[in-house]
Amino acid sequence: MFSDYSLAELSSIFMMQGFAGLILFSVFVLMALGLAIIFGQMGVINMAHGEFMILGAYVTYFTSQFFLNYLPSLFGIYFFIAMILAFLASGALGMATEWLMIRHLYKRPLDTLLATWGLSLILQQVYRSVFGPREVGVELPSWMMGSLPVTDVVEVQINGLFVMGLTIAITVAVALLMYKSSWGKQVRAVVQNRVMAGAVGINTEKVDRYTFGLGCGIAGVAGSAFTMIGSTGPTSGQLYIVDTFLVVVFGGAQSLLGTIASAFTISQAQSTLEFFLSGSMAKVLTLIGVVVILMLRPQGLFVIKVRR
Amino acid sequence: MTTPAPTSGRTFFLRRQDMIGIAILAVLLMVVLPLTLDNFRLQFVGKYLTYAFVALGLALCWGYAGILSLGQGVFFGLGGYCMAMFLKLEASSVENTKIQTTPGIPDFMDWNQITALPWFWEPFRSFGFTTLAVVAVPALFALIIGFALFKRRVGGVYFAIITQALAAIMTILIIGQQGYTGGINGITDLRTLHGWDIRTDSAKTILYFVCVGLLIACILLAYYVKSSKLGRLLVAMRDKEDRVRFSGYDVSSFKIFVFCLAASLSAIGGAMFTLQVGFMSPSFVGIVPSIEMVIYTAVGGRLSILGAVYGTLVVNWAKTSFSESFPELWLFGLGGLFIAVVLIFPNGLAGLWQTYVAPRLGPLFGGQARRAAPPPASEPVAPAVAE
Amino acid sequence: MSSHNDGSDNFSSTRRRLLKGLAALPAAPLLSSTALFSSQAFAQAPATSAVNTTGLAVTDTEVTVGILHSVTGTMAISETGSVQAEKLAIEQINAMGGVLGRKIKFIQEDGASDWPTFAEKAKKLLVNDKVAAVMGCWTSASRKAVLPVFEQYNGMLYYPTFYEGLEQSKNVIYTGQEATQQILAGLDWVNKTKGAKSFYLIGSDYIWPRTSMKIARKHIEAHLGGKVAGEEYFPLGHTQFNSVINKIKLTKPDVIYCAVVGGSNVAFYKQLKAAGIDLNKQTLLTISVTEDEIDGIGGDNIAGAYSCMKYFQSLDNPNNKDFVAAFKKMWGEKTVIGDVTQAAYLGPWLWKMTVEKAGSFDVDKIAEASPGIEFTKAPEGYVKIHPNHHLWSKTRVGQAQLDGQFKVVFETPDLIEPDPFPKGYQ
Amino acid sequence: MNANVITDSMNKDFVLAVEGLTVSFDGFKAVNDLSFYVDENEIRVIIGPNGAGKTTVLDLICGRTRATAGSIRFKDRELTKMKEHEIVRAGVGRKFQNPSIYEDLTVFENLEISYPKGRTVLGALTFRRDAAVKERVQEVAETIFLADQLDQRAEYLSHGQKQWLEIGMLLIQDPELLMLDEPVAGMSVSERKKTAELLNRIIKDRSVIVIEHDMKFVEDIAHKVTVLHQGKILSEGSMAKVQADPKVVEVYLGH
Repeated sequence: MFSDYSLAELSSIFMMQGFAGLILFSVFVLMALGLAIIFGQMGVINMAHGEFMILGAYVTYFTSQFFLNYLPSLFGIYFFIAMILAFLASGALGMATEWLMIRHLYKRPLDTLLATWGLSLILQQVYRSVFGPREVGVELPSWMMGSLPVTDVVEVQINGLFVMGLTIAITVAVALLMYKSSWGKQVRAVVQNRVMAGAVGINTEKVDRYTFGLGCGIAGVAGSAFTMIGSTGPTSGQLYIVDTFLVVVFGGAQSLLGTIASAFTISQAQSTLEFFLSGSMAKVLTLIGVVVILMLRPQGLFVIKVRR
Repeated sequence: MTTPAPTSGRTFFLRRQDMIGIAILAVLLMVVLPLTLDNFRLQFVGKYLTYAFVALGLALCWGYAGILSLGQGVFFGLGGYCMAMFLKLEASSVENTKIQTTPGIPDFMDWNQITALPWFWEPFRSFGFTTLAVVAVPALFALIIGFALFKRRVGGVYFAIITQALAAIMTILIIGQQGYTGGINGITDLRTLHGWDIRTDSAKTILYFVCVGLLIACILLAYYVKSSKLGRLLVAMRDKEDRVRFSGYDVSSFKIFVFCLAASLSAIGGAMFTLQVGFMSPSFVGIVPSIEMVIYTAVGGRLSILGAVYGTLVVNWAKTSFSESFPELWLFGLGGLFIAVVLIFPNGLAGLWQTYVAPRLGPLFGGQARRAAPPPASEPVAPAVAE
Repeated sequence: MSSHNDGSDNFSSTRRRLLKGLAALPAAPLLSSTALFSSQAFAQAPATSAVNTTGLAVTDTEVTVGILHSVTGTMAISETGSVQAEKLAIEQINAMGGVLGRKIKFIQEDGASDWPTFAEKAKKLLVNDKVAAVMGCWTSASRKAVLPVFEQYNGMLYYPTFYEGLEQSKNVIYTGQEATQQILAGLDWVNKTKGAKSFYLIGSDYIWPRTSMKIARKHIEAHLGGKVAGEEYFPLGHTQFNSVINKIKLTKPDVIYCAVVGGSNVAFYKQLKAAGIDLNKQTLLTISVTEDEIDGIGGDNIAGAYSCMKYFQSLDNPNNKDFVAAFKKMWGEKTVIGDVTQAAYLGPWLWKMTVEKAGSFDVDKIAEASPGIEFTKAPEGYVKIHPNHHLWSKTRVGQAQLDGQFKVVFETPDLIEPDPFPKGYQ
Repeated sequence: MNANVITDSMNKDFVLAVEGLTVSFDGFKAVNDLSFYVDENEIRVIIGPNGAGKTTVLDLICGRTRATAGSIRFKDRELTKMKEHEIVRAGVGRKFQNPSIYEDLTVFENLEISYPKGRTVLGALTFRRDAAVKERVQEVAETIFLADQLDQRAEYLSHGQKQWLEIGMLLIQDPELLMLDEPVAGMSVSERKKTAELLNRIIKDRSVIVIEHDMKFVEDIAHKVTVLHQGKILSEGSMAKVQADPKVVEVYLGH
């Protein structure tokens, strides 16, 4: 298929595809970070992850409506406020969920899967009853739309750049939190030895609650960011769940670096395949590839070999 | 799991209370329901019972062996599609399809410019082959997956997520390859089985009894497996996999077996579904129906074989009647059920029965032993991936 | 249309009278003209035994129909409008005195976006409730699932969605357009006015987009002398379109021809805009975006794109003005009305007129009487039922505006004949 | 490995010959070039401070962990390449540090599951609880002092009884090499005595490797003691010899 294009065009293709892949990569990382914390650090399978994301998206929608109606002059910056609100809303719901439901189930990981699936059904119906069954369109400030021309053909999307920047910022923040702060040490201590962590005076219940809240809060931010590129409706969250889990599992559940590497691998594979094949087949091949690699290397890409 | 004293009375492989339980279920399904329900409602029950096959398989696979598959819909679908292919070919006789560009092939193929029957459809002209394929194709598929995953010691959460991905892959494939599969519409408009019109009320009643018969047979099979040494090994593996391995057992082969068995049971259900409902579509294959099927088993009590059947009936009956009266509330109900069955009554109906009803019924029903289930706190927390 | 609403009040008062005793009926002349009409209808109501020989749910005062759409699940987004339109039509018909002197009562069932549930509920409506007709279904898959049920139990389905064709049944009236009606005129228009020769086809991966694209491709290649620059399908719910957008940028087609549905739609247009593709410069013609979809996509993301439908909310004719006003009065100012919603609105009306023509609720007689039924008050203008149970209708091209409405830029001069099994396009 | 060809003839007398065994986890050598030999009917006790690699050695022998280098020969069969269940079937039984029994099953069923028949899928499906099985279970139950508890659910046993039950589950398979990881942990003094007695009784037909911390118990049972330190052998020989070894004293007391 390359014979139809000139060399210049080919280099443009690769640049644009590379950029498309990077956007997809950022999207995957954003989706997976929250889950990687919850699943990787706590062992909880949160099937309602997508619904936490959509909560963030709805919060963004309402913030935009509020600014449109009451503070139109500040509309240009509403998105930042919306993201903070989305984080708080999803995080708060996450902590409530942990308190009411998850904390009773730490010894039964498969049961968390069923319970959170139930939660996701309930949340979907809540969204439908409260916000209506139709998708809502989130209006963006004009500076976030459009693209910057690089060459005649190559252009980079501003919202793509924004998502990438956000992804980097959140990833760095999470990494610092998990690996540098004392709170992060507590989380990792609880993960490694709950009893011992409790014995040395760490309030494990509190750590659990805040960890879960943090994961859900990040999901909320991700949902907020996705209003730029995707749809916001009661069932939109379900679109993400399989991809998200595969990214986390493929990366090796407990490693943040693994999650990022796996998001990178899967996104590049998918966006490259999409260019050469039709969208459906690209998706199928990517999924099959991930499953086959997981069969060969069930522990995921990055996992520290430990002695038992 | 119900741990009979080694000397307790059992005939062949069934304990007395099991036999009574099966007999009650058989009477309920074969006599009570057909006499009390009109044709219309009875056909609903027939449809629900096809899901009970899946739930039965999950009780063995998940309840006993601790392998949670979120892809049982794939097997239900494979079985259903095998049967649907046979029926579709019979419905696509040359004279029925003479308006098509290529008469004699299924209508959706004609719409997709396929001019000859694909090779893998060809054997489904034979009913014998179809019957075999209904069980064998899903079992083979499960064998491949099971072999690849269990030999690599993938289990627990990881297995659940991978099977979920498989369900997603399968759905996209079926929808995308519509020339060969009927796409999102599925294979519809199935009419006759060897000239016997399966759409009539009398045919549906007969199919209902066939379905019940098969279900009872599968229940007996499940009881046999459960009461055999293999059944005890499954429980042993679930709780102490390493101990079983270091007692000289090839653990993976047992997991593969039970996974294949569950897949075949699901497939039988799928085939009966196609026969009774008259079509098969990818909407049974995906993630959502697959997880919903898990809830049937969970509601029945994940360790109870008969509970799986009752759980299926109760959830589906609730779904139908609930959504007739309060369509908006059904998802709340279903979601709440998922949470309740995990948090409040983890042993499901069987657990409730055992705690509240059985003790009052006295020894005839096996007192505390019947459909007993240990608290699920002992569910494996072992690392999913063993190195 | 406002007179209908007045009539509604009068009607209910009439009904209260009726309940008090039929003796009150002669007093009707005191009421408004609409009410007069309705009371006359009551007075003339033929005996139930004569109009209902097959045991349908018809009494001396009431006739029951079914509404069968998804209220829950992923399809609820799309089907809500249809439910609203059908309820509006039923209310208006009742206000005018009902059908053969009988008030329409409806039983609503939820298909829950799940095809077997549709089949189950269809059976319930036909077998248990014995409804005289069903307004319902949206996706092809749900229609395919219920079709055998309707044929087996001899029910009547009014199906509102534009769809892929390749079907015709005695038991279904298709009030939306079949694929050739919708597609060919739009392609001709874009070819003529924009000089379009190369087309990039993008669709969701299921039967309707694939069949539509097949027809479009044949028409482009055989009749327009154009070429297809690319053809792509994405799984339902797909949200990442950057790769295909890159391909579009490289192949620079004259027209992006688009049949992406559901949540994917939103992602597609947002990403198209973000990628700097200005739809006022790059022609995009879609067959899957109505006013309903724009609600979710956002007017500013899709402004400039062309959509090919038989109905737009902005159609300028008296029928439509009345319809839009009545719809908004019943369902709120903010609601929008898309092509399918209007087609769904036609269902109860066509059924009413057919019943009156046949003088019977019997399904066989309705199926027979349907061809030739004309509806002059249709919001889209004028429709007529073809012997193949589809509708003669015009096709229009609208350009999406910032406010989420379409500006109609083209309308076929004549009604287009429905052709569900088009020769040369299969 | 290459050394095996030469040492083959020498190995004949040993039940187990471990040579040059090494395993590393991300560069950390938990077991480093370890070699030792176990005779027929010998009770070998492995001692050493925490983290010396004792449990890892057992893991390596029974196949739970794969060796990075070296060989493990059991009656002239190379174990490093065999699957876990094959190693068990070859005659190596292993008890875990924490009693690993099936708590939901009865003592009888625990022993029955371990009975070396019906080990394939088909075999397990058709396995019958015949007289031979019952007799053998009874016999083993008596050996492990649990004959009265056969119908008891295993979870209700005392900690010491659970340890015995697990030993019994190995005995029913009649292994030629029995490996016990801390068999008397959590036992009362009298139970320890009984366990020592038990071990001395069952040694007739087999060899036993024991990991233990309790020196009194080690003295009671050990024919030979191997002291591990940082994945290497620090000292080996009779209890008396080992106890006198200054290196051992330094490791145990110097830390």
